[in-house]
Amino acid sequence: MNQPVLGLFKYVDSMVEAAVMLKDTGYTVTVFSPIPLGAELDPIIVRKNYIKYFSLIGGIIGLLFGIILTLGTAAMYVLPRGGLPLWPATPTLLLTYESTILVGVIFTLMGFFVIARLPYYGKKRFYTPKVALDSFGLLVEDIQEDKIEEVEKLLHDYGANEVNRVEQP
Amino acid sequence: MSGILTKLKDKLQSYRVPGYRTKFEYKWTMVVDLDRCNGCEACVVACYAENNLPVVGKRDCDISRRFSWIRIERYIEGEYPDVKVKFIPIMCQHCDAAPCELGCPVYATYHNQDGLNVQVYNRCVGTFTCATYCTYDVRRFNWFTYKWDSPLEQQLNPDVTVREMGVMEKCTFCIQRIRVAKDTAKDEGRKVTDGDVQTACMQSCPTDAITFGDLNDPNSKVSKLAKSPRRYRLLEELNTDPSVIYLKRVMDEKKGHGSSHG
Amino acid sequence: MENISYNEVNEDVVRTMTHTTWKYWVALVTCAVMATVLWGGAWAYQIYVGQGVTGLNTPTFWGIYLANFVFWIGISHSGTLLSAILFITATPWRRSIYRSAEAITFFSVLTAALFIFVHMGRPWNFYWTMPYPTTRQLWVNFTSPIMFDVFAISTYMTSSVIFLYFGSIPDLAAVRDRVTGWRKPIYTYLALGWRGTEAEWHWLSKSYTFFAVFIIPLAVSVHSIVSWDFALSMVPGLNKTIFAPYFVVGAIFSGTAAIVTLMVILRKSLKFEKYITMMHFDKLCLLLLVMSLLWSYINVVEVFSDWYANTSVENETLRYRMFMPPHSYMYWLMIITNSIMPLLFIFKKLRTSIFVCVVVSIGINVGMWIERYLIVATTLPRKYLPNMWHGYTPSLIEISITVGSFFFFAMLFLIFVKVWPSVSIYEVKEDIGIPMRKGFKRH
Amino acid sequence: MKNLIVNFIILVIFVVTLGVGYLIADQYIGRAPEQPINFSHKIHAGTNEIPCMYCHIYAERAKVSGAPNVQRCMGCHKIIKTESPEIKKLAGYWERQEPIPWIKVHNLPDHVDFTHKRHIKAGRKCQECHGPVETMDRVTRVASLKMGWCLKCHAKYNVKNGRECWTCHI
Repeated sequence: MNQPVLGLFKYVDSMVEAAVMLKDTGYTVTVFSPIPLGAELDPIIVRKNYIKYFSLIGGIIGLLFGIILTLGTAAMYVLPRGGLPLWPATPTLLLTYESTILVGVIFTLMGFFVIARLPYYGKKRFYTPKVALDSFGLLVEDIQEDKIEEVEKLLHDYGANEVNRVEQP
Repeated sequence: MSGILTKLKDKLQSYRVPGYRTKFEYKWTMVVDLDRCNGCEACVVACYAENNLPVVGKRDCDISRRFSWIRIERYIEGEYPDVKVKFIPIMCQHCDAAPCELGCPVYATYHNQDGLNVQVYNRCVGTFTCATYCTYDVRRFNWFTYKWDSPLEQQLNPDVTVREMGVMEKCTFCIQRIRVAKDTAKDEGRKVTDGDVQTACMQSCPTDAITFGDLNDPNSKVSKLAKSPRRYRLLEELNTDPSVIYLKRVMDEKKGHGSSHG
Repeated sequence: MENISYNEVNEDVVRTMTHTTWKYWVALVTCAVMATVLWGGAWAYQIYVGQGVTGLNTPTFWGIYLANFVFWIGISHSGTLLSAILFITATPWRRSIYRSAEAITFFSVLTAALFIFVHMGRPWNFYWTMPYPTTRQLWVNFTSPIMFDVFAISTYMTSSVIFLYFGSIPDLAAVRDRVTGWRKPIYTYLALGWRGTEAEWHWLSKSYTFFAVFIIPLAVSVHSIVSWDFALSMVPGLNKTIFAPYFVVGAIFSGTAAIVTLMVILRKSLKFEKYITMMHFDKLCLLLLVMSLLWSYINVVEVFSDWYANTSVENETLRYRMFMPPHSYMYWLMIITNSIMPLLFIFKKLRTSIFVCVVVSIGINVGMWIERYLIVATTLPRKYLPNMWHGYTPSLIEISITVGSFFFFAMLFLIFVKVWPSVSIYEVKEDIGIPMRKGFKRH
Repeated sequence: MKNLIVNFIILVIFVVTLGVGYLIADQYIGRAPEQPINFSHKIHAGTNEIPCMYCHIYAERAKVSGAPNVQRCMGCHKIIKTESPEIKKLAGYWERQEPIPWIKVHNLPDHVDFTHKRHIKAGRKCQECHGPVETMDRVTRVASLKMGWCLKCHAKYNVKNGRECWTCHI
């Protein structure tokens, strides 16, 4: 069984240095932060943006939905009005535009939920309220029993204010 | 490929209203001869009786909530001795390119297969869009639940729906009479002929100013009247393509009196 | 903002949610009671008796309700502007005010959507306007501008709720950690199990960008569609191509003014002086000045093209609006509040004076309401056939519902500041900067 | 994960309920009020094979089918089965010169302009809408009489102007 270790840092750059060091050694590191960190985390991990595929698929589905809804139902209910053709272009475009955005937004939201694995109310995962305040947390996992103290020392050396052995999730 | 495209184009074209309106069996049209109209408002009364229109009372009349589907507009020109008074009865014009039909979100108003502009009372949700878009101000709204004092409820026409509160309504060209005429014609296995349908306003007009009939029938009275050089349609420049044709009043310009000479 | 610590932000925001003075309760109860009586009571009476209780009449079928509808939709554009446009252009000063602006968006769209039902003759049949399969085999008319409205507003409402909620997830997690008692399970549920890992932040910011990109064209289309309710008719004075940009500009104008007013109240009542600084008012007032000039330009263009066309019907509409009391008084008041008063903001001293900000921004909102009112109340009484001309005066019921809508909106906003972090915790922290060993690094 | 499954199941149940509701909303059956006289169509139209239009005389020439007047009932029942308690009730109405207060089973809203005549002339059987009346002791409604139900039939027989609103609503 592995014993995860958490280091709480006050400064981002010291945390990043520690994370790079630990990652190179072969541990799994997870960063917790109270604010979104963009370019600062580039040395640790670079992620691709998968959300855009969800948005694209949602947009296309919305487009098709709008076209089918307006044109299809207009063909089913042939009731002429106002001298317009059965399939007038402008309203179709307008409603398709709206449905594209609506389904696009909903798919983006679903994409976020799927990728970020939220909402999560299940079995307790590691979390400390301090990372929502002012501390940047570095959770180190996959440590062998005999290496724990070494990791703790390393975290201290890189300027962690607090180093805890956290409960096994 | 181009063959398919032409076919598709033809198919779409056939759904365009002007194209497929020509396939209508009937094209109900009303001709109003303004030279004959003397503004007696008998048509208005007849309409009230035929179509179950409520009498709204003084207060609502004051704030322009009269219920008459047909109204006589009076236009007075000139100073006292040289006064010209003109009347024009205005009812729903049953426009072929009606602006009101575009506005309704629920198809409560649309164009039917006889070329009539239709109002379906029980589908109406009362968004007022049709009335706002109407350029002739002919639509009427049921502001309240109107009641007929006893024994007046006995004279309600059973063929016409009594409208609920919150519903828009307008002149229907006496659709119930058209229906009866079509019903009889169908039983006898013929088309509706000229003179089968009389609208309430036409029936009651003492000077025969109003004529109603089928414009598709070249021998009908309206077809002949519609060729008159005095013919015009109300606000024709708006391209609403109305089904009501007015025959202009000819006045003696030199004398300036309201007398008419046909 | 460097002198604020991260902890302080959490404490300040959570304090506004947990510490309630009696003044708040007085305000909330007043708003709730007034909204119920003025809006709910009057509306119930109207539904029971009929639309006849309004001042509407045969040529003027649309009145103050439509004006209110357009006004509230206009207010809603504030949130979109501040959150979305300023987000994708990475403008730092949006951070402490955008959350409340998004709330304004949602609540005003809600109010506006209710006004559609208020103005309907048979509101209990409202679901007939929804395209869904029914056993009656009936359908909706997609050429109707009202149908565009149904689509646009439902899309806008959904998107703005998602936008508001989505941006608040990390803050709800922060609140969840601080609160106790009955609040704890609620916020635990709302926070969706947010932990603040790097992956979560990454996907959050990426998705947020997409929402921002989606919602900007949506907001523009929503108000264009609202303008087409009028502009697609043949009524002289309404059938104009300029209407869509006119409405969009007016919407952003009135929305920003509403933000200024509400920010002053929020700042005073919740003691947010640290976060909502004079700098914010300075920038917002500059924005107001720009929008005012734009609005004045389009207003002049509208009048100018009518005047130049010189048709009898257009001339009559202009004459009725600009020179015939009582509408002429309202028209010129609107010109003063919307075109002339915002010119005060040319001076930096006046831009940073709370008093001037409040007076001018309230003036702008009054002016913008008048604009919407005049659009319906001066065109429909003067349609083509002069025999049917008839003026329009709102009845007491209509005025009561109008006033009630403002209390309703205030009530929603008051509830909002207590249940939701009204200043974005994590973005204010971003504004403070990322803590590095050599001090804060700011974007 | 468990939560997700539970939520998903709830969603599926919701959607299925809506779908089933939509499908069965048309299938409303049942309205069978108790009539003032326990009249049996089974005896009259079934066993004795009296044609429908013998009593409902207006069906082929008017909008309404017409409940037969008391005289028409008495035309037979002066002689037939006069001792039965139900017929005695009928005789009571006849003596008092009162119409029988039948309760309408197939009741349409006022805004529907339905005409029996056109349907009979088009060759429709009474049973197509009213069900097998000749087997019913007490008349029961077998159709929903909703607009979708009407339109289904209009589509089936390809009625001219069958989907026009003003065909039925004026």
